Amino acid sequence: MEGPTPAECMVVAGAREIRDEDCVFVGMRLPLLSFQLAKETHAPHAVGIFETGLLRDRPALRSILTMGDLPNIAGALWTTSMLDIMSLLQSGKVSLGFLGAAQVDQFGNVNTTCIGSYRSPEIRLPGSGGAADIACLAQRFVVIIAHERHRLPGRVDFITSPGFGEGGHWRENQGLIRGGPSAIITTRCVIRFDPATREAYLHSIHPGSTLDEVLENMEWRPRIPKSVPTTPPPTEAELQIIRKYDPEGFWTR
Amino acid sequence: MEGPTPAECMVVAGAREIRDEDCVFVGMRLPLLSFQLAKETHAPHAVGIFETGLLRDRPALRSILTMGDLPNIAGALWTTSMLDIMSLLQSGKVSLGFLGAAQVDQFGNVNTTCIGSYRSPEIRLPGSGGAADIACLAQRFVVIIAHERHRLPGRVDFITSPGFGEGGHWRENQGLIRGGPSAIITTRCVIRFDPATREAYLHSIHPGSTLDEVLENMEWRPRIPKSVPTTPPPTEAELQIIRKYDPEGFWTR
Amino acid sequence: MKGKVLSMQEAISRFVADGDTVVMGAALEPMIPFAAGHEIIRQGKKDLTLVGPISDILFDQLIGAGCVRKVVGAWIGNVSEGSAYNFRRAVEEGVPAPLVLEEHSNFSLALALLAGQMGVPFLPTRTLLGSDLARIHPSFKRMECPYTGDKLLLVPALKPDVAILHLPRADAMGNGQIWGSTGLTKEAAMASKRVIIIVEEVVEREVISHDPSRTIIPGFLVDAVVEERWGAHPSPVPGHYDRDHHYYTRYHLETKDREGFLRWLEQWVYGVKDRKEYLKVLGKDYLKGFRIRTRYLSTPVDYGC
Amino acid sequence: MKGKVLSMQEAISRFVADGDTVVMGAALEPMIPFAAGHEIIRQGKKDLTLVGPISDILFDQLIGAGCVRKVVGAWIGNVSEGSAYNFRRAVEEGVPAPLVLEEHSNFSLALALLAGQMGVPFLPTRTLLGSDLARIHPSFKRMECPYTGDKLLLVPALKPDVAILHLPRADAMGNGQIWGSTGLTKEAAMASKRVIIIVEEVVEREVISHDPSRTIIPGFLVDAVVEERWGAHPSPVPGHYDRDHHYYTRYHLETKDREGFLRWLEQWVYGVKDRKEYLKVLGKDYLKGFRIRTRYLSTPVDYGC
Repeated sequence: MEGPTPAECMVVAGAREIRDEDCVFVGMRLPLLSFQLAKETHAPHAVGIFETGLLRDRPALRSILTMGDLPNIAGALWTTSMLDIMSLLQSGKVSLGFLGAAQVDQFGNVNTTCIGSYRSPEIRLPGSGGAADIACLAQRFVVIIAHERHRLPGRVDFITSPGFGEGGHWRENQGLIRGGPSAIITTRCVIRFDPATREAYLHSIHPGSTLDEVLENMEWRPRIPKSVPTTPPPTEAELQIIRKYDPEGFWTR
Repeated sequence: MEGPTPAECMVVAGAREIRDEDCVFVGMRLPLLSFQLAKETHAPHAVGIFETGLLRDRPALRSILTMGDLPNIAGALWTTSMLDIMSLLQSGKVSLGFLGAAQVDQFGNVNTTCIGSYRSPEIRLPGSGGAADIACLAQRFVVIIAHERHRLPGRVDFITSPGFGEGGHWRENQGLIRGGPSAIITTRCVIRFDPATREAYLHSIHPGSTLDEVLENMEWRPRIPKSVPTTPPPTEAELQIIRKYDPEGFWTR
Repeated sequence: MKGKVLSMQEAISRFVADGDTVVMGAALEPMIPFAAGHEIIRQGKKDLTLVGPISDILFDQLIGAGCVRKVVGAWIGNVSEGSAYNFRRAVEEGVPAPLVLEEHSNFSLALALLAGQMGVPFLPTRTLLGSDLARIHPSFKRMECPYTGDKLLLVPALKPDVAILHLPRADAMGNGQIWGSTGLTKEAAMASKRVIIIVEEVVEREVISHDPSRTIIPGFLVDAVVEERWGAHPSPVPGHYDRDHHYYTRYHLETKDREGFLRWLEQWVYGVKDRKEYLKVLGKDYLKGFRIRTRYLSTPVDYGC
Repeated sequence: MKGKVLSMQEAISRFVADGDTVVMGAALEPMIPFAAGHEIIRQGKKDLTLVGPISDILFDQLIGAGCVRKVVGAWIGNVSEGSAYNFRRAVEEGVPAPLVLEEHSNFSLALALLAGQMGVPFLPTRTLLGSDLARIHPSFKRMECPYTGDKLLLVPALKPDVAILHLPRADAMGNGQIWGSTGLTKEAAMASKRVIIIVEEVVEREVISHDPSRTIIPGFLVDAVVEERWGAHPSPVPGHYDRDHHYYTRYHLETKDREGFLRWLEQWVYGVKDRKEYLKVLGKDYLKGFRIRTRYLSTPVDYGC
């Protein structure tokens, strides 16, 4: 079997963030693969929810590009309104959400709104969708992002989805009663946050990347522990499962 | 055909309060008969809603004693949550509601909570249910009550469901942005309210009752216009419809 | 069956504790969990706070049996008959014990549970303005709307310890389904810390997944599923049986005094071990009269792809 | 048919006016009323305020066609492809006209419509605290909870002039039904002053009354029913057809510059008189590919008595 791609490393790292019995705000693309992988390995009792108003505990009947595709509805256990799903979030019943990002900064703040200023942006992005809600209200969230310098600025141009803000007790001061980023998973590494100071640190480097490559391709510098482990590489079994759900490599190649 | 009973007069008077295309918060007993009668005569497009979470535009498949009985669900056009029904009320989409009462006073305030003081009542009644919500939020409401002296006190012991309070601009001052009683229908008469002063006046006396009987059997005295008409008696056709829906006279005899 | 399926005795014993706040009868007149309520009485649970919009006579029975300290509700009585006498005795005479009341309208109670479901501390409303219910309620607050200047009432969130729902069906993992009017069923279940569902029928997972729009509470929020046929009698359950009006009438007549109620309790609750014995007292032929006579079937819809 | 059934041309002409606030795409990715949107473009409606959580590319088309003054939404793009170029051009370059934005998250928009449905001026929430979306929004307010001291955000009610919904079915009186996820469909419809529903199929009243739990909007609140098969293409409709991903990809590639979009508009909107002609351009064989292949039927339930 061919070795893992960076995207496959991300999928596996994402899956490992999911605990058994988690209620996961899944989303599309890589996190969907992470969820399916986790279900088939260590988290068989996890359930996935979607903001269109849907809960499932098994993969969609066929591959999907949006959460509203019919194969995602067939075989669901609960189809309902968005408000029911958002109520789960706001009442603390969602353990984990995944967020894609155009930019993420050293405190895990996520931008999906604009590059440049809000009033006259260089690039206007689609906006929040449900991302800000997940960032504010889930017990924890994980950011999935390509490890590129312009995507990892010291401070995002716009805080669409709040991470730890400016660090310290910023979240609590805003009135956010829980949550925050538990990991940033890039194509090169996993970054986590010190529970006390909210300071980011490099948690592991994916096989095939070096510390220099990690640091050269980002604008801010996470704390570097004395020894940084290698992200445990995907196992053969894990790769088989990923490739079963993404046979043409639409998302992972 | 036998002449109308007082309850049948009430049913007919109630039906005449319903306009075509009204959305009516129906309730049980006499108002349910009024609704069915109105539907078959002058208000074919009226719809009935029930706080269990239900809308129908035709009578229940068999006679019912509670709105949750299965014949009320079969053939409904919409079964949903109570919150959807109450949202219709609060957003002003319910034209009319009917209220039963243990007491109703000169400003149309309704008591279904207690006789005597709230903290140590002589008789504890079941309470509001949805009555207070209808009184506060429907475009108008109609009170249906037996014409007995203790049921028609000058002031109710407890305002469960507010009418015009103390008269004048009392409702507006409380923050009630619409509504109020449009009629009190008793076993002897119909009482209405002056739109400007909120003062009650005797609108009509049912066939078979006299002005003296009306006034002797109530503690307060509505304004008596120079000539008080007789409530138009039920027609043969109306009686036939009522007796079709209440063949054993469970409610109307 | 396996998953979360328990006997009624186990479910009540494990998930209802003395002093708990318990929401029941959230669908109003239909699907009232009478069998669960009777098991609560048999297990002698104490100091409960009962929550429900229109509880019909179940709350009256629990009050009379001495299980209840407080009721948070909008209407306590016998829907087809009027008054409920244990409730009256408790309030008027303190028999068998005084009762703390926190009175709502149906809508304000709905909002309290919706706030609980939504995870906000309160919701604003225009109802009850001018009602004495707003004056005497211990925790409603008034507010001027910062947008419109309108007067509003604030209803604080209710988060019961346990919701007990009766539903037509669920799978063994607790994915519970309903059809017909739902009252406050969803809000009650989602607002509560624990959820027990009583069903007429535990069905295969595939019955659920072939019609997920009927799911009112997802299994991951449910603690126990109890299969108890006729468990809502004398209240109706869509797809199964209609209301037994006569039972409510007899209850009304037989419980006018305390002794009558104690006899009733002996006959229908203490005198039977469980729902099966209760049904034997009623008799199969009697129950048949409430079965569905005129079918009114939905047409299948396609969730396919 | 009769009742409230109109042609698309009549329904849009009678119930959508220049300057209206119009909510569309309330179900998010499925059941987007593309046919209605294209008729709005053909009729040259102006100065619209569009409301929708995730509009996929319908809002982009209306923006590019010059119908839109303002968008109240949470995500404006092409769900499977990323950016939507008319939206970008409008915001980045003012082409074809500047666009006023009132940005929400999905949840805050849901609350705005729910407040509209419920008839309250605002609803409180814990979302968006700390987000720059709360900072720039023109009408969110902050509040300290009078019960808990918690910081809360207040979201004011939205009451659109018109809701346009695509649904699988309705009867001629406008009793509209849905299955599968509903997004904000109900809240959008109930919050709006007028409601137009586009359906795959106008069914007999009995289909509705045999499954009233699928009704998402009762007919007495509906102004017009339009039967328009494939009216949501390229978005999916449960029970009818799946998403045409390829159409979104082509749209993405063909509308990167303004001229490309104008060509697209000519081909798919101005160049066809109505949905029937649009479908002819696609071709029957092409459409067949999106029909349901694997059926997944619900089991009938009994609403009988």
